[in-house]
Amino acid sequence: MEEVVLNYGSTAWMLVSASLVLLMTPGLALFYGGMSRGKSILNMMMMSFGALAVVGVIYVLWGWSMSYGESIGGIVGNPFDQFGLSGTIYDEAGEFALDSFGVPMIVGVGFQATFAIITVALISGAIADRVKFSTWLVFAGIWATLCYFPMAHMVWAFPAGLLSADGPLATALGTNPIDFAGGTVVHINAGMAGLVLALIVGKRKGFGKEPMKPNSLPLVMLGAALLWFGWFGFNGGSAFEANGLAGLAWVNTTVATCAAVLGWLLAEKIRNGKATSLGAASGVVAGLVAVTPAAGALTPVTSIILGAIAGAACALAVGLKYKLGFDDSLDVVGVHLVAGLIGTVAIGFLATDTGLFFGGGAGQLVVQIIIALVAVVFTGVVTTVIALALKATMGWRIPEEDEVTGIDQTVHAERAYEGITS
Amino acid sequence: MEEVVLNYGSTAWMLVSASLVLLMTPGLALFYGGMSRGKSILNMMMMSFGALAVVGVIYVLWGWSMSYGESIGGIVGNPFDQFGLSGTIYDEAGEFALDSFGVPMIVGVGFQATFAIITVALISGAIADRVKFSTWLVFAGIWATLCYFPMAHMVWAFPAGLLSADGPLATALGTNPIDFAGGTVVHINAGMAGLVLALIVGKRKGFGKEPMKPNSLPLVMLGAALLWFGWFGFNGGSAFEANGLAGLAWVNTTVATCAAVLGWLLAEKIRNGKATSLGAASGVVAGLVAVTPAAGALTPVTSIILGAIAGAACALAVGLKYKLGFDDSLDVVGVHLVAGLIGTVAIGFLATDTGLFFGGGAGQLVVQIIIALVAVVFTGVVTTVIALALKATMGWRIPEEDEVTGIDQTVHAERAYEGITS
Amino acid sequence: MEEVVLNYGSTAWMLVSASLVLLMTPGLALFYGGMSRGKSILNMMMMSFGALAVVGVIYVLWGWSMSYGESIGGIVGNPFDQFGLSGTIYDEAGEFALDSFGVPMIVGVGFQATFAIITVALISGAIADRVKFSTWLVFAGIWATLCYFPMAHMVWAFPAGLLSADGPLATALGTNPIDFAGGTVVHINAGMAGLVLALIVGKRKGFGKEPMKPNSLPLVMLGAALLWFGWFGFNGGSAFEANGLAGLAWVNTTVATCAAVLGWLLAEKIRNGKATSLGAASGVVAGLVAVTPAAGALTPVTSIILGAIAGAACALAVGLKYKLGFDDSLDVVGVHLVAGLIGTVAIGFLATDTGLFFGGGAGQLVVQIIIALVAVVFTGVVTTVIALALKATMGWRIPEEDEVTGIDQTVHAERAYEGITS
Amino acid sequence: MKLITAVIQPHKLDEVKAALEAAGVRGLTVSEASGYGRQKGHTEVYRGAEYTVDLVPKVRVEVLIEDEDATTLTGVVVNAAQTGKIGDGKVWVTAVEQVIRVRTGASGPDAL
Amino acid sequence: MKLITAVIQPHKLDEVKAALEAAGVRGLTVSEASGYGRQKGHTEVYRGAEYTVDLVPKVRVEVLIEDEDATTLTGVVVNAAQTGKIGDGKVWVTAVEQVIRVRTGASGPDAL
Amino acid sequence: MKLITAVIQPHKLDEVKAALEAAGVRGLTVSEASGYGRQKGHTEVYRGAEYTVDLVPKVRVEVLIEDEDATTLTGVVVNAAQTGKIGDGKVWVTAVEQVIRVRTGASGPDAL
Ligand SMILES: Nc1ncnc2c1ncn2[C@@H]1O[C@H](COP(=O)(O)OP(=O)(O)O)[C@@H](O)[C@H]1O
Ligand SMILES: Nc1ncnc2c1ncn2[C@@H]1O[C@H](COP(=O)(O)OP(=O)(O)O)[C@@H](O)[C@H]1O
Ligand SMILES: Nc1ncnc2c1ncn2[C@@H]1O[C@H](COP(=O)(O)OP(=O)(O)O)[C@@H](O)[C@H]1O
Repeated sequence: MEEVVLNYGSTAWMLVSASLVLLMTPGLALFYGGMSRGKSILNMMMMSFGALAVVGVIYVLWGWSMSYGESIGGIVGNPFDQFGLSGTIYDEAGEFALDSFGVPMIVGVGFQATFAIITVALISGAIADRVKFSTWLVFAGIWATLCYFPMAHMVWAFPAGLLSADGPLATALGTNPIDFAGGTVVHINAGMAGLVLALIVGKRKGFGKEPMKPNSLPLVMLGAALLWFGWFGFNGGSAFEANGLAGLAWVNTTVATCAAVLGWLLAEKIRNGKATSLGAASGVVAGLVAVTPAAGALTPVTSIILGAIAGAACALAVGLKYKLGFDDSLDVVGVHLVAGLIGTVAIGFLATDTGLFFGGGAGQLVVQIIIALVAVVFTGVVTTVIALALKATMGWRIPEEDEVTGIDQTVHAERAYEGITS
Repeated sequence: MEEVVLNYGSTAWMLVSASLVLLMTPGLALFYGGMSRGKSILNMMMMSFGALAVVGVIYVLWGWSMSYGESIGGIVGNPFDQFGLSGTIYDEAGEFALDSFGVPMIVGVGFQATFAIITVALISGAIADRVKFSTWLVFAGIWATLCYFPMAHMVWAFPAGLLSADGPLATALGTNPIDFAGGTVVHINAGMAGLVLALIVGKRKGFGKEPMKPNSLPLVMLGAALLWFGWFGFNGGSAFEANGLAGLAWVNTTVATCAAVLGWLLAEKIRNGKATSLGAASGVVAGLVAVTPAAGALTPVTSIILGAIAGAACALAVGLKYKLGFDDSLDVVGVHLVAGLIGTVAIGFLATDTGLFFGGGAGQLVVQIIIALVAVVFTGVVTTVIALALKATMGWRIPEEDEVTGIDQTVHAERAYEGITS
Repeated sequence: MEEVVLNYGSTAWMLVSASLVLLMTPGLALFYGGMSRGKSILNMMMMSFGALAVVGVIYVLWGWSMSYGESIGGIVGNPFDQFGLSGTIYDEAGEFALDSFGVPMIVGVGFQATFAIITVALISGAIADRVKFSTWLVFAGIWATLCYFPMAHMVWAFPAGLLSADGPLATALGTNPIDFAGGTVVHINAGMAGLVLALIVGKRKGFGKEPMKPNSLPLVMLGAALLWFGWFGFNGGSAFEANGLAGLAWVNTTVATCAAVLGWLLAEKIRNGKATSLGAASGVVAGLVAVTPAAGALTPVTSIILGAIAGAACALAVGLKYKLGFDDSLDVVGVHLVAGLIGTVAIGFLATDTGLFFGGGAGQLVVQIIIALVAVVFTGVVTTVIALALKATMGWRIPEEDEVTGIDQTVHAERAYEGITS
Repeated sequence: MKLITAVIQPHKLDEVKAALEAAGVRGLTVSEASGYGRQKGHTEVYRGAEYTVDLVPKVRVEVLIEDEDATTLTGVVVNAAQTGKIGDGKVWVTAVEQVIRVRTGASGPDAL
Repeated sequence: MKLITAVIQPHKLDEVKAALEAAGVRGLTVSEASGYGRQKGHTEVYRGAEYTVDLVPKVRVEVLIEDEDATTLTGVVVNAAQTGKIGDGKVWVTAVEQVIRVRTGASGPDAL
Repeated sequence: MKLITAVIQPHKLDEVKAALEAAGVRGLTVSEASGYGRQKGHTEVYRGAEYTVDLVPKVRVEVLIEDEDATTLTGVVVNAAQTGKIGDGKVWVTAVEQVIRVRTGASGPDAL
């Protein structure tokens, strides 16, 4: 076997990718902060920053080990196997251990940590303006541990993970599931958790009656821009090398997102007569989410198709919460769950070699539907248990009076902007 | 001939550069959004996001092929040659095709797409606050197709392109024109198009009478910062390798920009008594624009000289629109056209080996003036035709009442910030 | 001796790192701008942009040469040795000269320039809202020349520099001091200079009586996010290669920062009952500062410990200015000096091989304390001399009436935001 | 005609609006304000320093009404805005000599 | 003296200002407000949901004038602010007992 | 009771507040405004163009007081707000028919 040597170029790319994905979480803080009402901007941003702080710390303690450590039944890694990254960083010679691409393992740890962080932060949009900050921080730690790390293990710890390439499911069905950069682990996972929390935490006072418009659309667009920028690390970095595949993922990510913006704006224009900037920003995210699992498996042209569909579909989906009556405040379900499902399943049709439309038969489609369903069910159940346990113990909601006055003032003793009274 | 192998390091750098340049367009959205009036921030930002969406999609469909496909008379590439990137991504062996630097072609596609996008977006500043969003989107697609792709082909498709290195003009004159990263293709092109549109679209109600001050200077400065950051990919990436030339371009870009800020502030201080933050932000852009064609051809010291001149010159140039009476709302002409011309022509004097001041004779100067003029004339003519055609068909202006009320509300049904009424 | 060849991958990483660190200064402008009062946002941002412009230009003129040129007694480099980068960029063969890692020297120049810039900009937070812009610009140039370049030389020009690895001090004590990315040169240096200036410039009108709350906490958090993102270049780039050490620095930087956020929020929660977003943003910076000198010398687990301590300690330290009565307006002392000292000294306890807690004896601790003290004394003395000289000549303060009306209006003829009167 | 001006807690705006509407008022004008009064005694700790909070955010509501509704409607406003805590605000009534509806130019009680 | 208060559409501010200036008024004070009235019936669809829009942005203009100018100047304001659409706003007049110019301390009509 | 309304320079707010407090006033309401008057003549150059500055930022202070304090307190406000430069602002006094403290429902001078 050829010895792996340090690949400086791929290492550079993975260092950059990790940095880009880390930036996504503050980007999300801005995106969500801008979408929330003026009296809860800071709390919204703090939910992202809080998730970042909590998950960042636990990832190096037990998160990596639960994701990639010795497998327990293909479901989760042993948290004690590489607790605190013991045995992860250095090889037996005391040199930095390398992965099969010649990239130091410690770089991979950083890269993977950023995925766990953003996934948890994404959920917060479903429960804006109304939850105790302490409950949120505890939820972040528990949910990452019981829901994210197992999902990451199942999909990415190959070949041990249940849903991984060459894993048990793939072997049984004879087809590898495709989830290039985390459609199941990140978006279906976060979107489904958001749905569960929205239902269990309950609605904001005034939901469905007051408009609750974004307090700052420039902040929303800035957030969307930083998310897009960071997503190049997310999808491009998921090639694990600085190579043509990374380039393909980069281009597919860009064009799918462009098409999704056009799709969303067109749907809005047709339905309401006006194309909004909130629509453009949301279209950005919808496109990015949809292309996440597919970025390495499509061509630029099929990526455009996927993006356009996802953009238009999410534009319609975000209105559902009013009809169905759950307060998914900032559209985590309408964007992440819906586009995550669309992207994951669309691979079954559009994948360049194995998709139904490209002569690959139905095998890919079936396996894609299965992994999507497993993710929905697994997350649904685990999140329900965690959320109900927290409801019974710490409680989720701040007092209604504090919610009306504004969570920024009542929970964080601050207001986002100071005017004349400063 | 030595076989080219994948250069991981340069590929990493080009992936990063593409990401950085993509970020410039949202950066521009913030820069322009902050400079516009409070009632048209979102429309301004949407013009950038809209250009991004439209040009991103068409670039992979026919843009790349028209820029780098089989040349039609040195003027433009054949759109059908590599339509939808067919034949671009993979080589005959089915591997990712590499360019001569060992970087996958698909990475280059991504990098070049971002240049097309930002160029179109730049133009929008000349016609702020007053144009139909649909007309703008259509213009973006047509202008990219008829004006940008041909210019890119002429300058960068070497040696076939008319103005390219070793191309027809260079051969005729015996001197290669120098346009390192796009002084002609991007800045003269966009600046000239802005001038034409400002003239054809006409002035805003109140132009020259009301101050129309920037609604948010922090947003302007943030935008300028993101532009600067992105420009490292723009200029540094134009070395196409992670090498000393990229480093030189990086340093020249930085010091020219620093000097331009000082130049602009000094000019303001002398003329009006105060150095403004809008001046600093504009100085950033002026310096970046001027050094764009020259970043590989100057030393850090000559870059400082170029930057200082460009900064001071643009500080004076932005006042011209009031004297000449065209409403180049956000100074696309005063900054991009002026600094683009200064940078392109200054190379004739300052280029390290071939400049007039460094013993190279007048040859370089002559060729630089010619490419600048060709760009001005070509863009001027093509843009005029497109703009008049759109005026006659879709029309450019929104109703005056909607302009006064604010284009954000009337066209996008939104306001940038929600206050007490949210 | 093996000939060094161009390392594309490390060059890519260093180009990126330089870009990231450059972005930190505008990031700081936002962080400080958001923390300042509404009437002095722009001036605060201009102090960062001004420092960037001035120091950027002088760095290539004499800064590099004074930092890394021929040593004058281990204290400072000869400014004329490589004035204007003469002899720096190319080797004798006219090729781009490479450093020992195979990265072009010119890339290193860019990287190092960004450190000088951010260090000077950091100081401005101590004297917000009240100083003449011209005095600040002059101070920036003089302080970089007389204080920063010598410190950089002493610590980083090895082995000639007094405090450098294998330098005079290290040889005398038999232990190399550890300052991975600039705890002494950047943070103790800037923090101490901030303290001196705050004392010499004096308090703002109303200090200690009016709340002087941040005008925009979203801007503060955005600034903190960009600082964090940029810091990956700062610490990760200080490995000078795209390797495992860079990866370790990356992970340590992230987890220390996460822990510092938790530490700060916990300290606040216990003391005041509420966890604030200003606390989270400040915790980000405190963690980043503390881990800066230590990022290559700790494990992720010891980094968490360091971060948590630094976060909590700075949360308490920022209140001191009210007790001691100096107007360090935006907490440069409380965060950069305090966390810089904590990080530098903590290495003596926590360094993986040489720390007191890990069997290394007291040698490392002693040497760390010495370099911290040298930095404090050197900067303290030099800054005092410069500040007093400027006080006697140009003067520091704007008229009190202008300070009360707002420095943005009176010095820059602008207001950050335009409302109804625009 | 009269003008009722009410300076109230911001989070009470919705209730005051609803109560006035229920009482038959067909229009009003709202603006942001800040105020101090007895509420000011209260101190806050922020970033390690203690401050006396001076001005706290309020909302000002203005309603033009007919003379005979003054007592009823001030009562409606006071009831809806009351929380019983310090800082609830003030309501005051002034005489208005003339009111004109811009759209039609109509004046007097018809313009309300 | 009298005080004219006008709550008008924001985009009409410039015209009202110009008209008053033309009519000899040498000063006025402007502030932001929002209001509802008949205009409120109107609903908006935003992001797939339908809302009754409550408060719409307005501008409040205040002008201190001499008693005898009241009728003329309210007419000037109404004319300049009128678009004929619902939501054009209200203008009202109140009596002022005393006016003082801060700079000089001068009071009465001289202070206007 | 009376209402003193003062439109003053923003940077004078603290002094006016302090002066009123010293004179025994226990509450007031503040809001943002912008105004023009004689100050407007002044022109500004910005980015190479010259403009007549129209509206400059002001602060509006409203204080409800007892009838007999009107003269004293307007004097207090004028003194504290005066810089002697154009643009110092206006102070005016109107009659108030009724004042109610929302918290208690108390009305009349007790509500101040
Ligand atoms: N004399 C006054 N003039 C004008 N406004 C006042 C006056 N006193 C109080 N206010 C307004 O009423 C608000 C509440 O008053 P405050 O004294 O704090 O509470 P309360 O009326 O419940 O005792 C203040 O914030 C201020 O806006
Ligand atoms: N009774 C009222 N008291 C105070 N302000 C009012 C009243 N009625 C209307 N307004 C103000 O006038 C504006 C326009 O009123 P509206 O009824 O919408 O239109 P119109 O007067 O043209 O019928 C409202 O937005 C509000 O600011
Ligand atoms: N007739 C008026 N009605 C209402 N407000 C006025 C009037 N005249 C002046 N003001 C207000 O007073 C402020 C100062 O007035 P100005 O004429 O500029 O200065 P001065 O009163 O010192 O001569 C103006 O900005 C405006 O807000």
